[in-house]
Amino acid sequence: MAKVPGLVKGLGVTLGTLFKTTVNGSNTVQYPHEKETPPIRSRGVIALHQDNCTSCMLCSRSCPDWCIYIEAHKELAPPRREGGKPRQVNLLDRFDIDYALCMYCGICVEVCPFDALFWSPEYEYSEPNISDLLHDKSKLSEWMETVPEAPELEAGADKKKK
Amino acid sequence: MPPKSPNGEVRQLSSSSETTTPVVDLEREQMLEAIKLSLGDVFVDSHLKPGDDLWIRVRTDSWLGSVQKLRDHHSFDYFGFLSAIDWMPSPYGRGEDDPTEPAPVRDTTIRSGYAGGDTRMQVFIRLVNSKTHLGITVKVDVADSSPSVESLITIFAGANWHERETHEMFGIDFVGHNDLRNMYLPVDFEGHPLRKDFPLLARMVKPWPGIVDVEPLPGGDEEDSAEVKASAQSKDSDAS
Amino acid sequence: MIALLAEVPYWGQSLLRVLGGLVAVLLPAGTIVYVFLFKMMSFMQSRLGPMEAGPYGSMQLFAEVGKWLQKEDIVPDRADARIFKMAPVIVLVSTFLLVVVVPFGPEAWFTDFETGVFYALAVSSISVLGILIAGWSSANKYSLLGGLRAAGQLIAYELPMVLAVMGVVIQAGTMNLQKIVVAQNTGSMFGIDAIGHPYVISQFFGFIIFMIAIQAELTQAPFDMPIAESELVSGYMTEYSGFRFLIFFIGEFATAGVFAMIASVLFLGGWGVPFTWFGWTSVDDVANWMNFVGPLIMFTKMMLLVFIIMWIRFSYPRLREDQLQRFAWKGLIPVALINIMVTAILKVVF
Amino acid sequence: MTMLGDRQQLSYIASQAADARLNLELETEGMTLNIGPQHPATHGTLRIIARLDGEQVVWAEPACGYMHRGYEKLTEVRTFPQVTTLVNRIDWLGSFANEVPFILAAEKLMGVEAPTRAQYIRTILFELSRIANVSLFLGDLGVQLGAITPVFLAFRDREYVLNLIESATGGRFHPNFDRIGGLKDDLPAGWIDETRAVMKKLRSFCDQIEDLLFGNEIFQSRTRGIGVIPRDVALQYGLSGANLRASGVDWDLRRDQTLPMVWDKADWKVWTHPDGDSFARCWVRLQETRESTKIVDQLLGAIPSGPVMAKVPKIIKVPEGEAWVSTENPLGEMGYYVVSRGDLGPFRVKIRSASFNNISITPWLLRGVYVPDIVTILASLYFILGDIDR
Repeated sequence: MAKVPGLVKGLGVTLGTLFKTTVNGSNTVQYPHEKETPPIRSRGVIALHQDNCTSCMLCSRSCPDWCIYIEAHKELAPPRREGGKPRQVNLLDRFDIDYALCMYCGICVEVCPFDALFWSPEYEYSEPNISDLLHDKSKLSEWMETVPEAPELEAGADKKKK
Repeated sequence: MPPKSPNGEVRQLSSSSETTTPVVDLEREQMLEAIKLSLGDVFVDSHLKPGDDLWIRVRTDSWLGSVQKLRDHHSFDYFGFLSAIDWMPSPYGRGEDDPTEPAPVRDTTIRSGYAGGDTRMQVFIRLVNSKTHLGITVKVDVADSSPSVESLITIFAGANWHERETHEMFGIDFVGHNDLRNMYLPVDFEGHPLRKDFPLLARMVKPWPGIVDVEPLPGGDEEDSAEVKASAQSKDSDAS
Repeated sequence: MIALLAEVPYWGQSLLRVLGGLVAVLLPAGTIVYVFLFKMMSFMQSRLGPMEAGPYGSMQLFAEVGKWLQKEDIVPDRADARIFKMAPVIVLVSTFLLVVVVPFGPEAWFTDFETGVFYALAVSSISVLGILIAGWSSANKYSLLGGLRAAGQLIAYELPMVLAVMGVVIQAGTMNLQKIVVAQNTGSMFGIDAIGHPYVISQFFGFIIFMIAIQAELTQAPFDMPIAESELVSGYMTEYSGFRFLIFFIGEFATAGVFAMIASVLFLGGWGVPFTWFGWTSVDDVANWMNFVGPLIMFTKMMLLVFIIMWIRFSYPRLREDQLQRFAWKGLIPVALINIMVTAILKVVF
Repeated sequence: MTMLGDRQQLSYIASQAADARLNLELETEGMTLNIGPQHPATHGTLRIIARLDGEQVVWAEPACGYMHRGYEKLTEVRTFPQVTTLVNRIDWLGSFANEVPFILAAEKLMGVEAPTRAQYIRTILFELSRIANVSLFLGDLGVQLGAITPVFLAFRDREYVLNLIESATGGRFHPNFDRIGGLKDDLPAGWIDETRAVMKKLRSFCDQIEDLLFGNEIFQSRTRGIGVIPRDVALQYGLSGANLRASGVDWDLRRDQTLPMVWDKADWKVWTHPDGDSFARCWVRLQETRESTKIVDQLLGAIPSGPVMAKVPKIIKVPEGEAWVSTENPLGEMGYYVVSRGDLGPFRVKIRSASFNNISITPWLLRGVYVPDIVTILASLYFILGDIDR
């Protein structure tokens, strides 16, 4: 068979793609009209489960970017059992994440010993003003609803891990 | 077909690194002997990690000559990189100090790494033999007062940019390199950023958020915060 | 058509002609941009192209025009302002001058030149001036390089184009574009006159050369070095913004359309269908409705040719300037000359 | 930055100006052309200052530093886990591959080795990031040479790979999935089958690109014989990756080096090309992408079961020592010289990035070529700006 000149082959590729797109549709997702669902593990935004946070500062201290700001104070809470001593608890005054600084590395989520931080695949929170990207604890708690269950693991995985 | 590993052995090798890597590394030892022989008194010190790597240190006044010998007689013909180290620990730490308190005093005694060193800064170069693929790290001391060393551009043209970068970042002069323009920084930039006594401003302009601690209950005791920390740590060990 | 126009006063005729010219230039340009640049290119690249403005983005072009008109008309500080502003207009004017000789029907033309081919080839090189002016007056090194490349390229490809047309002229025995159309549609090949005698068959090499030369004249890939966005940013257009860029843009695609029309006139039989289909013997017999159907036939042929031009544009990388010149002078021109010789000999023999 | 930088650059150009008066007969003066930092051909902000005689380059030099982020300094104030988040931003197209040598260096200092399953997954993700990176190169190559279609095809198919990386690691561009001692997590269910399907798509993408670009006579005439790097020059400048192999040096760190990775478990080939020109470099990359898909396919079937994390303390302190680990990254040899002082963070990290060496050859290579060839040569050397400036 004679060799097809490269010039002709190239034309064939573009024409082929033209037909394929016409018949099968394109790969484009028309974003505001249709949306892709990001994978479960997708690191979209960090959500805060306020009740679990003991303001231990671990996340803030392990953040490479210094973008987590926590303020808390101690308060006396009613005792767990009748007649017990009133407990001292840390009450969270401020839990801000500056998403303008955040590198989305996930170290804070990993170091959290009390499961207070989670990744959510939510991604629609852009702001026209960079200073609006500093989100406080109420906003972070709202994202808790979007946190999905962790995915099933591939066969052969060590089931010990959560 | 790759062999299936028996239930994915967990190897905690902090003590067993000797079991996987041979204690004797004949190839590298022979190489080291040959280098010692040909460099003669230019050779100062060496460090050999069997099965891993070889470090040697040469005299500053014959830096160019010894690298040339390594290239010509020991066929280290591939130029990996050239850079420098400032062995003085940084007086600023990781910039996590509380600005309201007096700065902590840090130990800034100079300790050199493998193959020793007599000066604060060292230039080092990575060469590889393109046939055997064995590499070598060659170090050289640079004097503290006027850090300067011979340029390698005549034997490794690729050293050009690396020396420019090192000059810019450490202030080390490369004799014989007539084009030590800055690569990255503006011309009138003062200081040499990779020297340890150059503060990283990004970590100075803003206090570390981790300094903030939980405000104690008025009149309360400190036990509780200690309790939190303890529980955090116990959770740590669980997780790992 | 002429009979119709005869009753209109001269100024009215002129006005109608101007309007007709605008339609003949802008309508194909707009269609080409939407169909080929927006949609065909996107589909060839597995995407959809503009989808928001109008159904399937069909109003996108108007949105773009609106955007460009709003933009500031920037003239660089060091630019030679007056001729900098003039340059895009010169480019567009050459397109309008070009469309003047194209016949759209038996009586639907703007003007009927005996030396139409000669005129068309002469006028088409006016745009070189505009591009050179644009490149020079922008006071930008990229523009200068782009302008010089364009000048060299357009001149180099003018020649094979002229030579390719020469074969058609020899075969038709006339330089009048209308007569060339008629000659193709009344002619016969090897005694079969069912499809007339489109010169694309007998002048196949001429056609190929002509199409390559058009590709280069239009500075479409693989001959887009004057624009060469990855080397020269945008070549001679780098400094233009707002509506002056728009004029260049219209000029580019309008010229593509007009050149394709000329190519279809010269090689594909223009507005005509083979006259034997309807039993016409000469241009005088042609039914009057051809004045309205003719432009559509012409349009179809034009779109076909533009499709080929654009298809190549979207598929090929670009040549280097010196390779382009070598290709023109060492490849195309000798082939074109041989083509002329062969045509002339055959013409004399038969 | 620019004004001061300019003055320095211009004084240097002035010193070269004597050289630039090449055309002695015509006594024409050269022209200095600034390509970049904002220029379509320099993906990123590389700036090339070229002294031209007509369209011929008399002297040219890249001026980098427009994206210098000072990573070597930044690593000194970060802990080991924090450094991973930095280093995957060096070559942002193949970010997972950037993490691996750093983590390996740290593991070497600690004497820890990742479990076999983690090694397999690491290698697979490493190759996936190579595919993501190089497939964009293949598309971008077309744009640099004036063909507009390949880049869209590349973006289309690279998206599949990025989706895979995202669904496994959570990050499309910056996975941060490697941990000292293993990986952050295991693969999600169904990932292996998905990957197989994508690898098939990528192979057909390679075929498409080959038909569209590599077979194209225009492409060949633009790249063959342009920017020839002989073998010894390539070694001298420390070129690496496909640039080195295109000069006929049969050297691939994946094969020629013992690392706790599992490339040796797959059957693949190191491609070399004797010519050393732009075409050779591009061609070697194309072949490597195909090899990578093969490696991934083979390793997918062989992933052993088990944990993905070795036992390491939660708070990582790396013992004192020095370690050099380099791997065959998409752009070439990427290595980290890590010096630790037994602290939470590294004492010094020298990042040996491939593009820095690869681009440092350009002043030598660009002499005497034409302006369009600058673009061809830069495209074929293939750099990522973050990898030059770091």
